[in-house]
Amino acid sequence: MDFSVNKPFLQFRLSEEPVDVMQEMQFLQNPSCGALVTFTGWVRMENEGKQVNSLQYRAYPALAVKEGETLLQEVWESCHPAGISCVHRTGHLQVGDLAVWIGVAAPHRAEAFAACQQVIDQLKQRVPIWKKEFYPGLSSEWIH
Amino acid sequence: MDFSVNKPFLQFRLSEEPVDVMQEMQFLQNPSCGALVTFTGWVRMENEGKQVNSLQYRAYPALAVKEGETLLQEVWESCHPAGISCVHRTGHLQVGDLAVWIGVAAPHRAEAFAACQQVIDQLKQRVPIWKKEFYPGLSSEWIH
Amino acid sequence: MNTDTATIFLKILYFAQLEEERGCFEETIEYPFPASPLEVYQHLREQHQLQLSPKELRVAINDCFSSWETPLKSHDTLAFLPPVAGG
Amino acid sequence: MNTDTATIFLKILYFAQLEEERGCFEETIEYPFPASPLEVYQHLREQHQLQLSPKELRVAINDCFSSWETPLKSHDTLAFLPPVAGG
Repeated sequence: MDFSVNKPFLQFRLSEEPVDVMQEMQFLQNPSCGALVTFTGWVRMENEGKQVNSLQYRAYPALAVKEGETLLQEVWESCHPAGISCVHRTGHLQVGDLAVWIGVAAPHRAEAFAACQQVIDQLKQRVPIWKKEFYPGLSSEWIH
Repeated sequence: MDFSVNKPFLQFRLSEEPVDVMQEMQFLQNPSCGALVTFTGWVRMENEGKQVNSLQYRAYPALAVKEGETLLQEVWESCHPAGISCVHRTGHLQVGDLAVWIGVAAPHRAEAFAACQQVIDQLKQRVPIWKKEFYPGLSSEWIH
Repeated sequence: MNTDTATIFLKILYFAQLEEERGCFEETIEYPFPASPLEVYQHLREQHQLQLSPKELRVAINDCFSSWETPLKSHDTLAFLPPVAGG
Repeated sequence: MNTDTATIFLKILYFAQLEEERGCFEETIEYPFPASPLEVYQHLREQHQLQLSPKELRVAINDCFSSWETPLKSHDTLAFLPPVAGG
């Protein structure tokens, strides 16, 4: 019954298809856990003052998954939640679409909040995924 | 297009029925928002070392909703997210059931994480909802 | 109840542990005027052997958090609130 | 390519801005041995007018982050990675 000795559930995926949030949450269901914290990244209608019509995510799949898994392992070692699941979309997305979903389940909420923030902060810095924004009436741009 | 001048979406509810998470998320959809942070409270199989079979939530509905709405307004004034939705279950719940769901949508993630944590921290301290735990082979107890 | 003094009618709400100890969720009582929530609770506590002390409770009048010293009017709804445990 | 020197075959992967500038995602090139990622990138940058400098990129060999100075072997897969922007 002591969750901490169990192997954590750690899953990092890329998806060309829309993400099924209910299914993602079910991966993390755990009777030892009282807390689930999730981060959903949506495509916004504007970025840095420019209107955005749509955007494209491009990944280096082999390295993105490997680096994502390393990142989840590191966050687990830092916070010891029971499970972390992260799925990142690839392909062409419209405003309002889900771009990334991160869920962290833990016995108590403090470690779930901390781990979820660490995953999204680190993901944006380390995982080889690139974003191209499409603007009305302007050339599209790869965002750095 | 400037979200901050728009009226925020703030919703606090009690529910005798299971919570439809997809519907809750849809309340918060907003093309100005790049971030949705959610907290889900699940019924755990144990609490303070005792095995829990099930639990019952009892609310003072008129005051719980009023205090919940005040709390969301205060958190909005602190963090200025675009929307906050919170729904708390009442009635008899089993291990694994969703007890509370909080979602915060915001243009950027920092304010969404901060607001979501403030809502759950404050809710536990202020909102008149009580929890009775049922244990195998022991008397049930109201938790303080 | 002494009918020589003015009295007020109060609806009392009990929650959680208090509801179980009192054996009901809601009752209406007649009480001498003037009265404060603290006096009413101490009376009810003695009458029904309620365990929690006023220091452990919050009080609400007509669905608003109130102080223990607020003067009560007839037909007020008075609620005694054990420490909360939502979430 | 000078056939007097030993050469290696390298698969090159381009991502995002680099892919657009190069006009392809993947190509296989023959290159004099010995070679480092830095030498190869500087050669490709000049040949294809790639905008990003090595300082702005990370490099991966065979799907692992690597240093710019790692000696390359024949049939290595060499990837040049612009600053990332996921999430």
